[in-house]
Formats: sequence, structure tokens, C-alpha cells
Amino acid sequence: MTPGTPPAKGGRRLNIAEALREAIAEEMRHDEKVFLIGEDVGVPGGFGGAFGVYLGLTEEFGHERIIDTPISEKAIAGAAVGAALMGMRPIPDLQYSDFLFECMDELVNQAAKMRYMSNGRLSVPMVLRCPVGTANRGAQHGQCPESYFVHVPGLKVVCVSDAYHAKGLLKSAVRDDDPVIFFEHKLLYGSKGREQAGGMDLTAYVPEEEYLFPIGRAVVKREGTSVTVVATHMSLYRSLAAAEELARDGIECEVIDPLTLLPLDEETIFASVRKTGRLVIAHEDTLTGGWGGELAARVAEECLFSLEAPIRRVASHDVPLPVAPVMEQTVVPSVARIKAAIQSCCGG
Amino acid sequence: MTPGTPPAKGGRRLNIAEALREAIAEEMRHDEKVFLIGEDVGVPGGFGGAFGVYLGLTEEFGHERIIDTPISEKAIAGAAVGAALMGMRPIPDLQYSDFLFECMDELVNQAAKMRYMSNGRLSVPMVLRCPVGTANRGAQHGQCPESYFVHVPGLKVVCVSDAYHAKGLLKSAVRDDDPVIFFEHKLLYGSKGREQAGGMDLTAYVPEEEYLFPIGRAVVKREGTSVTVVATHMSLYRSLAAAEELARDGIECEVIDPLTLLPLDEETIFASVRKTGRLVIAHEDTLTGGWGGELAARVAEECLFSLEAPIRRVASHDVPLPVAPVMEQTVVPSVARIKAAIQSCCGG
Amino acid sequence: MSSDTRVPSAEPGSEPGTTEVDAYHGLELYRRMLLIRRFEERVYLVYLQGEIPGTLHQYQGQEAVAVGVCDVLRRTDWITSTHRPHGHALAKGVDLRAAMAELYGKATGCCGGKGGSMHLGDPSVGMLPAIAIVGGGNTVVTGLGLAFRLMHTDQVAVCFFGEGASNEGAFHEGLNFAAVQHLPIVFACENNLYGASTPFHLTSLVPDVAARAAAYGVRGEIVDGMDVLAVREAAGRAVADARAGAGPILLELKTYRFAGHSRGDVRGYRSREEEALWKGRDPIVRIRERLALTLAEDVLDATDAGVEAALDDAIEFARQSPLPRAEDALTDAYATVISREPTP
Amino acid sequence: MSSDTRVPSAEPGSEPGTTEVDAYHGLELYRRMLLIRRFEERVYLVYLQGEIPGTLHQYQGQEAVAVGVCDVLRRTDWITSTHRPHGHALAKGVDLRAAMAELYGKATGCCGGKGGSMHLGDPSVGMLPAIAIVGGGNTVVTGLGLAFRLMHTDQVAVCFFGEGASNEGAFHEGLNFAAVQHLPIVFACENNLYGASTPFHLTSLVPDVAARAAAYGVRGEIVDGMDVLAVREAAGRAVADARAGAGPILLELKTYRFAGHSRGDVRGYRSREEEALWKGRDPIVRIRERLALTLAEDVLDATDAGVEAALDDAIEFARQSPLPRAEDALTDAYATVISREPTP
Ligand SMILES: Cc1ncc(C[n+]2csc(CCOP(=O)(O)OP(=O)(O)O)c2C)c(N)n1
Ligand SMILES: Cc1ncc(C[n+]2csc(CCOP(=O)(O)OP(=O)(O)O)c2C)c(N)n1
Ligand SMILES: [Mg+2]
Ligand SMILES: [Mg+2]
Repeated sequence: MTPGTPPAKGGRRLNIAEALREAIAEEMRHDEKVFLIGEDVGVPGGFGGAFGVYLGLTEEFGHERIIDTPISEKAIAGAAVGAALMGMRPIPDLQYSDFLFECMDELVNQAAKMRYMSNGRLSVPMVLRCPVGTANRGAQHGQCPESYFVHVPGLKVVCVSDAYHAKGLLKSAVRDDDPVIFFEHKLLYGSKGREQAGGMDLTAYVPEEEYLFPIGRAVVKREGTSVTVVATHMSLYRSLAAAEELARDGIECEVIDPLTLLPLDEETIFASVRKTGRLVIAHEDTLTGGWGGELAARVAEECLFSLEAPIRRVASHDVPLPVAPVMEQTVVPSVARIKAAIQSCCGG
Repeated sequence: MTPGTPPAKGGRRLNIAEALREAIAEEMRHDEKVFLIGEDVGVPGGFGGAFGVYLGLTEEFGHERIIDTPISEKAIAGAAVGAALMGMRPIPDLQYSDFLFECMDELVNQAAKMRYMSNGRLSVPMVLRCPVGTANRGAQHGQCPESYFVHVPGLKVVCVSDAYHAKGLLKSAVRDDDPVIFFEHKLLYGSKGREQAGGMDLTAYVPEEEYLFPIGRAVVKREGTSVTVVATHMSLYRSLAAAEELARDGIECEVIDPLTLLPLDEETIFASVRKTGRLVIAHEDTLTGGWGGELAARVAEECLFSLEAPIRRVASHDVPLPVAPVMEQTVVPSVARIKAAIQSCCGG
Repeated sequence: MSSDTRVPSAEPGSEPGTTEVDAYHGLELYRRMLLIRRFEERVYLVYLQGEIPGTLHQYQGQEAVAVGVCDVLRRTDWITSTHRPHGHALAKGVDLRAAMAELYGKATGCCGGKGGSMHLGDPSVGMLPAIAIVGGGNTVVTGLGLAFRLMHTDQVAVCFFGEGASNEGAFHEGLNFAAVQHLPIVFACENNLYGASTPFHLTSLVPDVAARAAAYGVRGEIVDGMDVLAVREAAGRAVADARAGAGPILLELKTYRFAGHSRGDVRGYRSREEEALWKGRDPIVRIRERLALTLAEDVLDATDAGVEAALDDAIEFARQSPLPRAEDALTDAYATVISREPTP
Repeated sequence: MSSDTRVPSAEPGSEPGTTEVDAYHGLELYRRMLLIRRFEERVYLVYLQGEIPGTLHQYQGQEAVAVGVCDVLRRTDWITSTHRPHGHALAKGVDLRAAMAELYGKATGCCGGKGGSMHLGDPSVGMLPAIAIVGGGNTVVTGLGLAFRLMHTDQVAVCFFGEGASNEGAFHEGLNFAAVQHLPIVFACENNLYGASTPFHLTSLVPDVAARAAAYGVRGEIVDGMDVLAVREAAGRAVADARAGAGPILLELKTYRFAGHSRGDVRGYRSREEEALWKGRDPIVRIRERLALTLAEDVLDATDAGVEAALDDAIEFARQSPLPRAEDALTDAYATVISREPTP
């Protein structure tokens, strides 16, 4: 199967949790240097990770390669960095992205800089998996901190939105020689059933055969000519929903899932913006200093004279996350807000 | 003295280290709730902080209010958050900004969110002082991590470039009820003499009388009509130097020091961009995901049709910092790079 | 238990004049523990009915700790709490209705619906919004102690945390800093044997968290966390010492959570025998049995009924309370707002 | 010292077959310590002459630690180091010229001029780029130990760190994780009494870092860090145990830095008496005196001269070496570059 081929309809369908599990199992079989490390990842009778992604893996790979740790995020990240420096390919797990702030030194000062400081003689092949996204858990269990990592030279940053790309990208990330921070949205795992994601189908076609999807490549999820919409995770699906609604009014959105935020696939996005002349960016990370700003800045530098309207960003408002659903839904980008931004961008 | 009045020529001149020391002493006299906490801040016979800012303060205020800590950044930041929650006004010190990554949880998850989680019943009045900037110390002692904090709702972020504003802003920050991250550039303290900053005069007029300079207000350092240049710290001075050189070619730069990055003084900046139609942003923090992107995005949204040229950003390249001067100077924005960006922006 | 007839302390904040507890005081301890137990059980039921959003980390089994410790605190003393804060909140005196309404995400909640289950708190009774980052309170609490010292008050702060948190760097930095600064803090470690699904012995070669106190020159003490009187006695000494300037103390309260880690946890990682063993030490059963020696059965029954009535009332209050306004989400990030507010 | 005539080990990486050290081996230990001492002294001079950019944290006084520990390591064993790495680098076998050139910021430096004084290292001799974040190595080293175990090698990792670092959360998390995983790691704490200007007693109520080992079920041992033979002996046992699978060990090496914390430190925070006391324990003087009992004076003098010649050569090499190219700054952030590179 050619890398990068978009998923066809039909065939075997998996949810993201299943696709990630399969990717991990394949990579662990393929390379004995791959191992898992984190809290509650392999305890017998336990959770198989905070979102069940690892269920069943210890049966095949044992506790030697699926390592349960103390609640010590610095040790988890530090151990991953050190093992990667020795040529291993660790997959550390961080339960919730909110806990990334406990091991920023290991990520920003060590993982991202070791290769450079060694003048290219060492590298740090690791993939840190982190669930993001709001799910009624409040200020310290729902953040989408992707943008902090987009700002770290030496890291790569991936956000996956469906099972096909989740599997292909995780496999590429494990084989990549650089440290990758791999963000998954809690409401999209599919392990908890569809109601959490508002009834969306959380499965995608995932071929039986092995495939990789390359880091650094965006995909066009919906073609259109009126406006380019770039969005990740839940915001992607909300953008697609907005696009369907707007199509009725004759606004044809081209919706792009960047998949990799660092490095960003400028080629695909710029080509679309040059075609449509309009850009809306949607993400659940907060607005100010979010990655949408970086994308807007690049477009304002590279495609300024293609723009027929101001670039609009739709993001979580600049506040911590409240827990009450009525407030929470006000903070995160809704279909309505995305739709309004697209309309205003299209002069509506 | 009216808040915000720009420094006149002549009069008493201080460097930034002296101005900060004076601000701290005044605030400690003014409010007994103000105290200092950090590593090596008050040890008898010690350094008076990594850059000598506190020299002499223990003599007046004693070790009760100038607290030397273990090398425990989480404890320093956590203690500051906790004390601030109880109504104190701590000024924690972090020696080098690079060590911020050791206490991100305390800053991002606690300091910035406590007020919100308490429904506005508590607040966190603290000022974390952090030296930034390249000075031949390599990858872990020269970062400018301002942009990470610009992305944290609940924090305020200040960057000071001269003694007058350093003093006035530090005093405002101490009195502010929100947590402020206060960034100072190592080469601008003036405590080490002028040669480090390439012979620049590192003093500014600082009135004897007490004054405050408000958070959230930018200053126009140089008026001009051809292009707006927004820059902080060393990049500000390099921009001013570039502006002088370009004036000979008839390019008149309006150079703005934003001073506060969060919240940003959009009014001043947008007004300038609407006048000049051109924007160049310069900062020593790295390019991708840097605060310049946020500013560019806002201008691309709010002033798009005023723009006569693409927005240009000049920033540190997206690599860790090398130590060899020839490489280091390649990474950080130079006068030449800023000049080239302005020229290209002005169609040169 | 003595037959002393001093007036029972009606609410948390009563000064422990003695380590002895009379029957009326014992009854009050029982009532508070039962309130927590029944709060958790009833909350779970309404959660299952979809009335409460998000997730829950519950406190059944550990009631003796929260109640025993908070009983020796004054209202002006402060506590920090964790992802599992319901018991601490009720023990420290957060209004029952306001706590319940917060779980419901209502405007009348103790955090106006912004905090939720994991961030219960109320400054007016000396409880910070609970910190749901494991170990998060262990550094923040040092600032409370520092403030008390700088303000020359005789307040004390208590940091509740789990044995799992004792493996976080924050535990180390917080305890060490408190020690060198002689801060008036009690570090109260609830060792319930598990951090989520992980048994402590997989994550520490020393079985007792209290043994770690020596690394900081701090006194560590192991306490039966299933016995509210034992907890109260040890906490009383610890708090009195801290208040007197003797510096921090680490109490390790051996306890057990009867429920899973969070809602939906089927507890496959521990045996039913182990659970039964600990159930046999139920702190509420224990104190009820002791009280029954001196108090008439109907006094106890009336207490039980009172608890149930209070919970009926709190749930009804929460149900009837208004939702927050959508736009309330956008306030309170800052005390002083300089920039324009975003529009919803 | 024995009069055994085994061939002296010519370079770090020799297996310690015995805890005894013969005269030739002793001479080699002396030579390495002297090399470090004279390296630091000469580097300081050329630094003052403006030949070296940035700052320096120097190692005079602590040489017995680096040399004693690294002497019992194999080339395939790894070390992590700190902001004060010159001694560790030379002891582990980083090429003298390459180390010197790195301080000069030259292309021939062991990190190509990208690392500098605080990041000396060389994978080919088992030294990571030194980590200048205090405590930074204490978590990263666990990954080295984990990798060795997963790869079923018998390698050992040594983490050098200061007593100041023992107050960082990283110390706690790293040592605890290493303990529960039984990793082959020696945590070598150089207790030189100060962290920058701050005396340890201001930052810890326990005077011995080794005492903290008990909190993790780990063996802690105090060693005279001013006696290279004592260091070598203790490190030899520790490394052998770790290699044999006994898990991590915490060695505390009591030592002293003769120089200031970094260049320009006038050491106002400590007394000249204290300095004189420790100067009296100079580890180089001590071993030279012992060697003089069995070796002729001219053997020692020749060794001294050899050290000086090597340093002359290294400085000359560094001076003559080319600068890195400006554009080299932009490579090596990534192993696999996907995006366009920025242009200088
Ligand atoms: C820094 C951090 N890491 C991980 C988690 C996820 N988590 C929540 S509770 C928990 C277990 C905590 O165990 P313990 O401290 O013993 O408290 P208990 O749940 O037993 O009350 C974990 C791992 C978290 N909230 N914060
Ligand atoms: C996380 C962090 N905090 C602070 C510093 C600044 N700093 C550099 S060295 C040092 C003292 C370290 O003391 P110790 O660990 O005893 O090592 P020594 O310098 O004595 O070798 C400090 C505070 C740092 N580099 N990293
Ligand atoms: Mg527990
Ligand atoms: Mg030291």
C-alpha cells in the first residue's frame, strides 16, 4: 500500500484506540528496541493505560517491555530520553497532556537539544503519546497544549484525528529518529463509544496490510473552492460539519487536516489558500499564542496577496477550562463559531 | 510624574539592574507583604542573585523577607503561588529562564488557574523574574522562552528593555493582582559594563520620584512612516540601529517596544501599522510558535487591508543555541537580518 | 473514650483542648464521617443517572483521615487537597449544598461550576481549590506556611496527598523546603495502597512513606487511618507542634479506598479478599460500635437520619439551582483585565 | 599501596581486577588528576586572556572523584555530567584536544563548537553531552540503565551530580525509579558543601546526601572524595554490584571545589580558613606524597612535564583549529529534516 493513500470506504474499520494498539504491537514485533513506559500501562487487571489503548499488550510482550512506573513524570520522560539516546525506541505515555508540565525540562531542554549539543552524533528517537481535549474534567484535565511544543526546535508534533492516520503516523513516529510528541483527542478514541463524541462514527478504514503515513504531510479532507479551513482533532470534525451546512448556502470549504504541526505541510496549505483566497483556522488549544497564529503568520508572509479576506482563527477562548458543560462548550470552538468565522471570512 | 511619560533626556541615569533593585526596595518598603525568594538571592557574601540585582537588599530587609532556597524550582514557584494565594506579594527569582521548564506545572496549572478555579475568589499576585538571552552559554542557558507564557491564559507577560520602564513596570507588576512573568535580557542589565552589549549605553533616565508604568502599554521608541517595527530586548536595540542606517536610504521606521506581551497593546501597534502599511517583528525567541506569529496573525486579521507588503518576522532560527560565537550570532537576529527584512518589506 | 460532658464541637475548627474525645464529640466525628460516606454513595447514584458531568474520584473508606485531621484544625487553618477531594471538603467545612451543586456544575456550586469534582474548595473555610495534579499541592502548601510565618499568625496548613504522590518530585521539593524553613505544615499522606491501578510496592521499595521523612530531618509517623480517634490524636499532636513552631511533620495514614480509583473502575488489579479485609476495618463501623457502648441506639439512628435528610436537601438544592451563564466562562481568568474580553 | 607489577592501565576503561592499585596504576591516577588540575588552571588563564567565550565552572579540588570513579568504568559504560564537566570528561577519556577545542568554540571541539564548556561529551567514550540543568542527568540516566537492561548488556551508568542537585525533584524521581527497576546505575554525588553561593546546611537539614538513599531502599555510602584510592575502592564495589544486578547505589563523595562557583566568583560566602582546611587535603598532593614513597622523584617530575606538554599541545591545537562555519549552526537540530532549513 502506498504511503499516504487516503482511506477508502468500507473494508476493515477500527477506532483510534484499536488502531494505535495495532500500531504499537506491530512496531514492537518489528523492532525489539521499541518499548512502552508510563503510569498504569501494564498493571495486571489494570486499565491498559488511561484510555485502554494497551489492553492485551502485556500478554504478548510482557512486563519487561511494558514498564509500569511510579507517578513520576520527570522519570518517565527522562528514562525515555536516556533510553532513546542509547538507541532504544521508547513510547512513553502521559495519561493526560496536562501532566506534560511536570516534565518540560526533560522534553524541552533534554530531548529536543541532545542531538544538537552532541553535534549530531546522538539522536533521541522517542514518541510521547498524550491525550488532549476537553471532556468535563475541568482546568487540569482537558488542556490541548500542542502549541507549546510547536515552539520547541528539535521536537516534532503530530495530532491525529482518525484511525487510519493514527496508525500510519504512530508507526512513522516510532521509526523516526527525532523525538515526536503525539497528541490524540480523548473524545476521538472510540474506546468509550460514540455518544461522547456526539454520535460521530469514530471508526475509519484501516487496511490489514502494513502501511506508514509520513510525518509532515497534511491531508485534504474535503475539497472546496470558497475558503480553506485548517483544523485538527475535534475542531476538524466540527469544521467538516460546518462545511456541510455552509455548502447549502453555496460556500464550498476546503477542509485540511494538517496532521503534523511541526514541521507543518506548508505546501498543501499554501496551495489551497492560493486557490481559495481565504483562510480559517480552528483548534481547541487556546487562541493567543496558539499554533493557528503561526500558520496565519506564515500565510500572511507567503500568500498575502492571495488573500481576499482577513484570516480568521477559531480557538478555545483565553481562559482555563471550566467544568460545567454550559461553560465548557462556550470555551471550546463549536460548529456555530466555526461556521460564523467562515461566513465572516467569506463576506457573509 | 504621570504614569507612562517617556523618559526625558539627562537627569539621574541608572542601569536596569539598579532600577530593578530600586523598584524592589521601594515596593518592599511600601508593602510588607512583598518578599523575595530564590536561589542565591541573599546568602551573606554571595552574589545577590545571578545578576547582582539584589546586592545590598538583605542589609535593609533581612533574611526573613529575602529567602534563600534549595535548588528546587518547583518549591520556589509553588511557595510563591501559595504565599500569593494567602495575600502575600512574592517576587520569586529564577536565575535563568531556561530553568522555567522545571516549574511549569506550578506556573501553568497552578498560578494561572487558581483564580479561575476558585470562581474569582482567590488571586495570585506574584512576579516571577527571569533573565533571558544569549550570552555564549549554550543551549541550556540562553533561551528566550517568552512565547510559551504568552500562551498561558491567566498569566501576564512583560519584557523590559530599559531602566525607566523596568522600574515602572516592575512596580506595577508587584501591585498587580495577577501572576506576572517578568523577562529581562542578560546583556541589558548593565551590571557587567557596556562591552557585553556591544558598547551600548545601558543606562536610562530614572526620576527620583516614585512612578509606575502600566502593564499593557507599548511605547513608540522612534517615529516613522515607512514601516512599523515591533521588537523587544536586544532585538529592539538592533532594530533601532537598523532604523538609523535605513534612514539614510529614506526608509523611516516606526519602532515600537511592546513591553507587555500579554496582554498586548494592540491599539498602539495597530494604529502604527495602519499608518505605515508595513510590519516587521523582531524577537530573540525562536521563530516558529513565537509571539511574533501571534502579533502577525492579529494584524492579518484586524489590519489586513492596510497591509501593503507581507509581514516579516525576524527571530532566532529554529535550533537550540550553539555556544561558539560565530554560530550563536548566526542564530539570533542581527542588525543585518533585521535590516534586510525591513528592506524587503519596503520593497527593497 | 471518656465520659467528659463538654459541649461537643459543632463544626470543624474547634480547638482540640485535649486528645480525649467525649461521646458527643465522638458522635460528631461519626456524623461527619457518615456524611462523607453517604455523600459519596449518593453522588455515585446520581452520577450514574447522568445528573453529574465528568468523572468522580471517591473517598469511601478513607473518611477517618479527613475527619480526624480536620477536627483538630481551626477554620483559619488551611488545607490543600487532591483529585479526590470530596471528603476533605466536607470535613473542612465546605457547605454541603455548595459542594453538591459544584459537582452538578451549577452556579451555586462552591466554585460557581468552574471547578467541578476535582477542584472543590472554599477560601472562607480555609480550603484552596483542590489541585488535581498529583503532588501539585505539595509545593503550593509551602507558600501557605511561608505566608503564615511572614504574617506572624499561628495558622497551620495541611497538605493531603496520596502515597502515589510521594513519588513525585514535588513531594521531595515541598517537604525539604518546608523542613529547612521550619514551616507550620502537616503533610498528611493517605496511603491507600494504590495509585490508580498501581500498587505502591511496584513503585517504591520502602513500604512506608513515613520512612521518607528522615531524608529531610523531619519526623514521620505512621497512623491507623481507619481509626478516627487515632488519626485525631496524631493529627492533634502534629498540628500543635507545627503551630508551636516545631516545623513540618509527615503523617502517614494507612487506609484504603473501598471504591475504584474513579467511576467505572472494576478493580481488577486487586483481590476481593484484600477488599474484604479492609472492609472489616471500616472506620465508620468501628466508631459506631464504640459509640454504641455509651450512646443510645436511637441517638445514632437520629444522626443517620439527619445525614440522609441533609443529603436529600443538598441534592434537591443542586438540582434546582440554576446553571451558570455561558458567558461566566469568560470571567475570572484575571483579577485585572486589561485587554478586551473575547465574545462567546 | 601494593608493589604488584601489573602493567598500569593506560586509559580509562580498565577493568578493576582488584581493589588494590600498584605504583604504576597509582601513577596513572596521579597523572589524570594532575591533567585535570592543570587543564583547569590553564583554561582559566586563557579564559582571562579572552580566548574562551562564555563562562566556566571549574573542577579544581574534586579531581579524585572523577578520576577515582571513571577508573573503574569500562569505555562502554556511560556517564552523565553537569555544568561542571571538565573533570568528568577528561577522566572518562574525552580527547584532550577535542575538549580544549570545544571550550574555544572550534569546529574540532568534541561537540563541534555547539556544546561548549557546559555540554562537553563524546559518545565514543561513553559520555553524554553534559547536562547543565541542575539535576537534569538524574532522570536521564535512568534511561541509560533501562536500555542496558533491555539490551541485556552488562553496562553500567554513572550519574555525577552535586549535593545541591539532591534538592531537585529530579534527584528523587530518578533515584526512586532506578531503585524500583533495579537499574545498573551509580549515583555519584559530589558534596562540595556549596551549590553556587549557598551552603548545603541552608538547604537541607540532613548533612549527608547519602542519608537520603534509605528513602528509596537504596544503599548509601559516604566516601572521602579527597582520596582517589578511597573513591576508586568504593566506586569499584558500587560498579561491580550494579553490574551484577544489585540495583543502584548512592555514593556521596565529600569534596571541595578550590575555585569559585564560576569564573569571577570572589567566594565571599565562605571563609579563607575553611578553604585552607580543605586545601590541606588536596587529593593530588596526597597521592603524590604516597607515590613518592615507592617511585623516584624524577618519574613524578616526568609525569608532570608530560601533562604540561599535553596541555601545550591541546591549547595550540585549539588555537589553530578552524572556527565552525556560521551555517553549521543550522544543522543537527533534527536527524530527519522534513521542512526547509532557515537561511542564515
Ligand atoms: C502529575 C499527575 N500525574 C498523573 C495523574 C493521574 N492520576 C490521577 S490520580 C492518580 C493516582 C494517585 O494516587 P495517590 O497519590 O496514591 O492518590 P489516590 O488516588 O490513591 O487517592 C493518577 C496517576 C495526575 N492527576 N497528575
Ligand atoms: C535547574 C537549575 N537550577 C539552577 C541552576 C543554576 N546553577 C548552576 S550550578 C548551581 C549550583 C549547583 O550546585 P551543586 O549541585 O552542588 O553542584 P556544584 O556547582 O557544587 O558542582 C546552580 C544553582 C541550574 N543550572 N539549573
Ligand atoms: Mg493512593
Ligand atoms: Mg555543590
